[in-house]
Amino acid sequence: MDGPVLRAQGLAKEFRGFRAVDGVDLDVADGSVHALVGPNGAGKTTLFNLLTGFLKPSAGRILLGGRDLTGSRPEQVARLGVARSFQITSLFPQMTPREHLELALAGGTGLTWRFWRSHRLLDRFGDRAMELLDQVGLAGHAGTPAGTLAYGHKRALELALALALDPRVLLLDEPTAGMGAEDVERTVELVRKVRAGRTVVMVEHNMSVVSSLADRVTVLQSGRVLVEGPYAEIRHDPRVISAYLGDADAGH
Amino acid sequence: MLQQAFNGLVGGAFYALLALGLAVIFGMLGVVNFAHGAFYMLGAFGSYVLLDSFGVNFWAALVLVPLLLGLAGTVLERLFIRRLAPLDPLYNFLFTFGLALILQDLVKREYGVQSQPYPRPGLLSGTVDLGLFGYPAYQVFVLAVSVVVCAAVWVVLTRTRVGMIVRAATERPDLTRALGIDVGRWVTPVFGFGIALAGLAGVLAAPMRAVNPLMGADLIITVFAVVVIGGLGSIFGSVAAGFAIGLVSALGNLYVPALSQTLVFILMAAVLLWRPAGLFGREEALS
Amino acid sequence: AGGPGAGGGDDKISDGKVVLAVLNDQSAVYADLSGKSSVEAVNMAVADYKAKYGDKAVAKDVEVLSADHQNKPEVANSKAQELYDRQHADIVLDVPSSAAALAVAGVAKAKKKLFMDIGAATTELEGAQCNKYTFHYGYNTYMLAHGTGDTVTKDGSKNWYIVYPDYAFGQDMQKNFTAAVQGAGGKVIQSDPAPFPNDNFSTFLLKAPGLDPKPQVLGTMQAGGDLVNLVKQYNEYKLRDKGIGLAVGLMFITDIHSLGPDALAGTKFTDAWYWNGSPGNRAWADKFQAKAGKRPSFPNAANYSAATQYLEAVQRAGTDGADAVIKQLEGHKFEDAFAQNATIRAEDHLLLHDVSLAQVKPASEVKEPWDYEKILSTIPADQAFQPADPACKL
Amino acid sequence: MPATDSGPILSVTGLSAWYGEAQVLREVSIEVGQGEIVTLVGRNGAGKTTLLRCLMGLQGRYSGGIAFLGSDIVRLPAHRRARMGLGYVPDDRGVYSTLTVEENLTLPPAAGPDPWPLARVYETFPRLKERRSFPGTKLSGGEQQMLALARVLRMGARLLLCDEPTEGLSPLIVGQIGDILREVKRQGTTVLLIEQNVHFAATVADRHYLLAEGRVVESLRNDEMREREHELLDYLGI
Amino acid sequence: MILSRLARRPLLLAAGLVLALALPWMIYPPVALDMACWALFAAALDLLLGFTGLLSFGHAAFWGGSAYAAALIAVHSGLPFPVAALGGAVFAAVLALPIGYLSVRLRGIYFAMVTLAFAQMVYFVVNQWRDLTGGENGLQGVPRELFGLDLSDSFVFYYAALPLLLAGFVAVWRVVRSPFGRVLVSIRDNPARAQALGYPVERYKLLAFVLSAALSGLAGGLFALGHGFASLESVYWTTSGQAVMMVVLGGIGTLWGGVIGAGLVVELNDYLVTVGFDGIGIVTGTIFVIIVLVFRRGIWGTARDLLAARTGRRRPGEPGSGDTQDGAPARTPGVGTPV
Ligand SMILES: Nc1ncnc2c1ncn2[C@@H]1O[C@H](COP(=O)(O)OP(=O)(O)OP(=O)(O)O)[C@@H](O)[C@H]1O
Ligand SMILES: Nc1ncnc2c1ncn2[C@@H]1O[C@H](COP(=O)(O)OP(=O)(O)OP(=O)(O)O)[C@@H](O)[C@H]1O
Ligand SMILES: [Mg+2]
Ligand SMILES: [Mg+2]
Repeated sequence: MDGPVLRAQGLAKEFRGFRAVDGVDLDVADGSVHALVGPNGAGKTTLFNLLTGFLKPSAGRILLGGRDLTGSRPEQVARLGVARSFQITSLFPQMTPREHLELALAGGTGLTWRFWRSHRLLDRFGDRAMELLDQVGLAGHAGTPAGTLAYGHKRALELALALALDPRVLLLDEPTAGMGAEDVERTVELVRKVRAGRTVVMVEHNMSVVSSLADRVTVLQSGRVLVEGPYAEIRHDPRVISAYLGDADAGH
Repeated sequence: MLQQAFNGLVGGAFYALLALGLAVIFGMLGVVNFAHGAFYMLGAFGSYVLLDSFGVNFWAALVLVPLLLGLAGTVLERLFIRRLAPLDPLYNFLFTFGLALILQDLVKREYGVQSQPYPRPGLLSGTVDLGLFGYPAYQVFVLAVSVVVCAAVWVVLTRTRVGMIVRAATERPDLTRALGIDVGRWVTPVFGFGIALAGLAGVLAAPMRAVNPLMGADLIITVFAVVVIGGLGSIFGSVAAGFAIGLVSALGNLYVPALSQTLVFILMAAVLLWRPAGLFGREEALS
Repeated sequence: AGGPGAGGGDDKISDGKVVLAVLNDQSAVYADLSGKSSVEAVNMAVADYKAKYGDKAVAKDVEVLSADHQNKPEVANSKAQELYDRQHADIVLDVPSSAAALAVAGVAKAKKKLFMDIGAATTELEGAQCNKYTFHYGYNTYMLAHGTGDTVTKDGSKNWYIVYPDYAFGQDMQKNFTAAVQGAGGKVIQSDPAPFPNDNFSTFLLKAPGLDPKPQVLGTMQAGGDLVNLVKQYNEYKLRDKGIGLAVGLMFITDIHSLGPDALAGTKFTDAWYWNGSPGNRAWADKFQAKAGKRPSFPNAANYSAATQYLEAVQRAGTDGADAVIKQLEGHKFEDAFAQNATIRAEDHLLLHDVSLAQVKPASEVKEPWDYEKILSTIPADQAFQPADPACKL
Repeated sequence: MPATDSGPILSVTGLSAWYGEAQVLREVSIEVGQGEIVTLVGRNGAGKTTLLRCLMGLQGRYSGGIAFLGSDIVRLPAHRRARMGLGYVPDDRGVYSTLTVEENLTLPPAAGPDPWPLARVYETFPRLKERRSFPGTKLSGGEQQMLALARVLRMGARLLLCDEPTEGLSPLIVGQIGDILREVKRQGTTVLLIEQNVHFAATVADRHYLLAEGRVVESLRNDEMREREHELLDYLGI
Repeated sequence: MILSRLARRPLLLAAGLVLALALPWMIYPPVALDMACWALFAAALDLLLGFTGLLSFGHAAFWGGSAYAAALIAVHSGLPFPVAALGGAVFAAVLALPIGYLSVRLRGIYFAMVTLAFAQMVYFVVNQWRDLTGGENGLQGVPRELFGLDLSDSFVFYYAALPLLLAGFVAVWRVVRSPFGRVLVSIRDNPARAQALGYPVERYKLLAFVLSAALSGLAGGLFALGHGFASLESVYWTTSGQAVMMVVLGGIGTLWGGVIGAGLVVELNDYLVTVGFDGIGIVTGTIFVIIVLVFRRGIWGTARDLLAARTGRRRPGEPGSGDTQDGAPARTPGVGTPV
């Protein structure tokens, strides 16, 4: 783990006078798994949206490697190697998982501008697509329209899509939300597998997932960084306990 | 000049009333009513028929015609609009497009394309002294009615439960039902009301504009542009833009007659460039 | 539909019969003015022809077809082709609206069959786009503008304010009108283009009294619904009381009906034909009403006349061959229920005839339905129309 | 096996449901007693959400019997069911984007003997009070979840149908939700809960139904659940 | 089953080709030409409506704009008609750039209204700019010739224009079934997702808009050349409405549905005009409304579904009802039905 690959400096976002993100400095070390936790409404998703270009920051800068990403559009950010999954499932209801992945894989190639070629051109991504589906346990549903998948499967597809972009930085917004324990396990395994060679930033409320995956944890509250450190450290931090974990740790 | 400006406001009064009806129906039901122009035409024709065949005068028509058209709108919503509501809003747009064709041609078959005569109400045939200048009483009346109606509607829809319930029903009909609200009971009258507004504009137009089956067809496109400028979905924006466009086109006629036909559309392009959701529009307009 | 006709095995008549096709707007803006009622007028012409010549008629078997062009030039174009080709029409009649008329003129030229246009106002038909097979019957922008502009100015209204719709017809009218006014010693203080279509003319109406010098007449070149809008608003603003009269470039009797005569009382305009303009007109109008159930508009009468003159020409030529018939029509002088003192000018195939300067009666003087006009004077044929345009080469 | 004396408030018999040709519920029968908290657990796709949709009258095609408060409601439209006291918290939270937070809360009419006043809602969820004039969907995911729950509490529904109400909530709030559920239970409200988080389910529920492939495969009291936890987890693949 | 599918396509294609060749023998040639041009127009519009989820109510601007451009080229340059037609298509594409640039940022219904308004603006410009366009008289006397060959007979012109029209159809088909077409469909269904996958959504939509405009332009140019004039009617909003009607009648997102719709509408119009029924809007409007209300997949789509049900193959139903799951971009999953 060397220097930071993704940095936010003084990042802020204001919605009609309400500061959802309020001067966040964040350094995500290259190759690390970095968890963002915090109470509901702390600004985690908003921070994600800022980092991925879905929202324009009111103030502050975003750097990827040394490159300034501030103000880039979502597709540019994706192109530069920052992929995200959505907290709220967001798929193409009439396309099959396999088609989803082919599309994701073709994204960077420029092939998709070729309106004069056959769509068979995309078949070359078929093998890789199946590989990815297999990884997230969806191989059996490769041909089912995504709109009719059960929720857990949709989540898995979300993850596979983010992976397909082969990103340097993978941003996962609550990847295990709504999953049964078995799927959670599998997802944890998966993230462990795919983190090799890339950096993962995840928002997660499931502390067992955080503890088993995260190298570093940033706790946000009211749009600001409350504490940052390894999980083992922050879990005992009284501020984190009172603001977020609570003493009756219901999860486990 | 001042008089020209006032004059623009009167022209704007029609845009505003029509835009208001469109915005109410759109804001509450998510339906862009292509047939709005046709209902405006029916409003004018309604008052003509009432006068011609039943001897009903302008003042009675002013109440009766919107009421009847509102009723027709209610039936329309019950029978058709509702079935399409769960689908993409474009289906209702297409439906009302077809409806507009039908209504227009039905009237055309019955009454022909020539304009029908409609006299100004005697009470309003004089001139009102507005201090700086005199102005035809009827036009002052039109402006006043339009302003009062627009303001009243705005208050009801933003400050009362009615608006809230209908917005909810529009956004997620199933869920709203599951929360204990009988969606149909609310949405239907709102649609009827929007149509009644178009009818009202039509009645107001009858004494001062040509009453023929085509009177609404082109007007509605301009009103679309008006609503886009104001920000579709924003009732306030639509009404404000209605008056503003009336003003601008009056002055446009005066100073740049060559551009007068395209002025509204040029304005629309400029607004879109600057604020793609319209002046008062919500972001939902954007992709 | 060809085949050996039962009556006429005569090879001078193509397909054994003479086919007249009325192609006009039966469903859009001109439907009330002409439309199906003109078909009735043509039927009357045929009946009169048969009655007149009986056994001696060259055209024994005459068929009248009709088609709707919906006021769309594309439809007019296709329909005209179909009428000439498939339904063996020897002549197409009417075709209101300039775009449709010009489109059909092209077809007539290509098919070498006759076309007599009635409802179009454009002078292009006898100008740059004229052709041997096309005749223009009734009126045009020159006649409308000159009749009114010239007479009203000479009557003492020297200062004009002109408002015209900003499209081809309006632009033509404005040009011709201005020329007429100036030719009669008047002055056009200002002319403003208005959007088309338009339902709000208040800008112009408010502006009028403030012009320097104050105009004596407002000349409006609007037509149809726009005209109705403008006149309604002219009355709202009480311009007549402010000393500004109203002259209208193109007005049909249906427009007066729409507005009610009082709205227009006193307005002067040029009319190609008025049903109650003379005892002769009236007699024909009564006959027409018996058939069609309404008073004839001028295109109704013009269609009757055109069909009659065509059949007469066939009679004279002894054949329905287009070239022979055209030879009979060119330079022909005649009088009928529609046209007085009439000549079909050989140079450009424009019908020259006497037209009237009309004035709208106030409601108090209206004695029967559709009794709206008072004829002030007759403009003789040779002054009513423009000289032949050298651009026209048949 | 109803656990309480007052008899079932809800009883479902032989419920089957379809999406198109695919049957997703097969002859499901469950009972919920007055004042109970009952959870439905099962893998993704087991049919839990579909069951709630049937109860609420939102499912397109289904058959079977549903009795609520002793009367058959199968033929009632959704809004009538809600008025009888069914409160629904959908799995996607069902927050309106065109309404503000406060409008989201005050939209549904009161539907039970004991609706919460707005002040109490705000006291319990101060976060909502802070954001009350914002459009509903501008709330964070967790906040939306709170809003959906708060909404049915404000209605004063007799039977809450909650589809994964703790999904995406911070441990602190999950704890609070547990408190709230226990609290409403104390006041006599009944809760039917879909829950993936078995640990959480065990802290609040009296009984559990296990669903697999559209069938009820097991029904357990909470203490049984704890005893057999490992066996069940294996079975469910949890 | 794969085999039968493989066999079916060439069969359908052959049938279509035979029909295209035989058309002027079966119906009156000018009407056949109208049909073919409108069919291409409808297919080009469906590219946008069915496959990108954008309802353009202003395509008259491109069809008519190209009609004038092609006519002007033919009148002033004397070039052979295919050059004029292609010139018209290029003009339409160029015109589509600024209009598309401003419009594609808007969603669904907003997009429809804005395109409608822009087209109306084009209409006014054409109407007013008389020196160039002939104003409401239209641009008359447009020559049709190919290397000195006079093609003013509709029958001959039909066959002369057919290769261009067929090329247009192939182009639409190719675009829909290209990698680009896949992206369009994904944008239609969930633009935010497409964006997150790295697709610049607006640029894709813009290209789709321009392509659709160019092909509509090709159709419009040939239409004008075929008639020998360009008329104001061609840029009027009713023309856009008519094209939309054809697409919906045939079936949105079915591509060939538009062809059926065009055939039907043109034939129906021709019939009604011939019998002199003066309420064409009543008839076409009623049919249209019924299709929208009851047979939402249009004629082609419904027929295909019936066929599929017969042969036991099912298509996935439209998932979700009024309530969508995606929180971010509330509703508008596109009008399209599955391809
Ligand atoms: N577009 C917006 N407009 C207004 N307020 C917003 C908008 N998006 C987010 N917010 C507000 O910003 C705050 C932070 O939201 P965010 O979604 O980032 O929270 P979060 O940390 O992801 O919470 P959760 O864990 O519940 O998902 C919330 O209070 C939310 O209401
Ligand atoms: N709209 C739909 N169309 C077709 N099939 C559907 C639809 N919604 C759900 N299904 C199918 O019905 C089955 C049951 O779905 P349901 O949503 O009830 O499961 P669940 O138990 O709630 O799962 P989860 O825990 O993932 O929410 C699943 O197999 C799913 O694929
Ligand atoms: Mg979040
Ligand atoms: Mg579920």
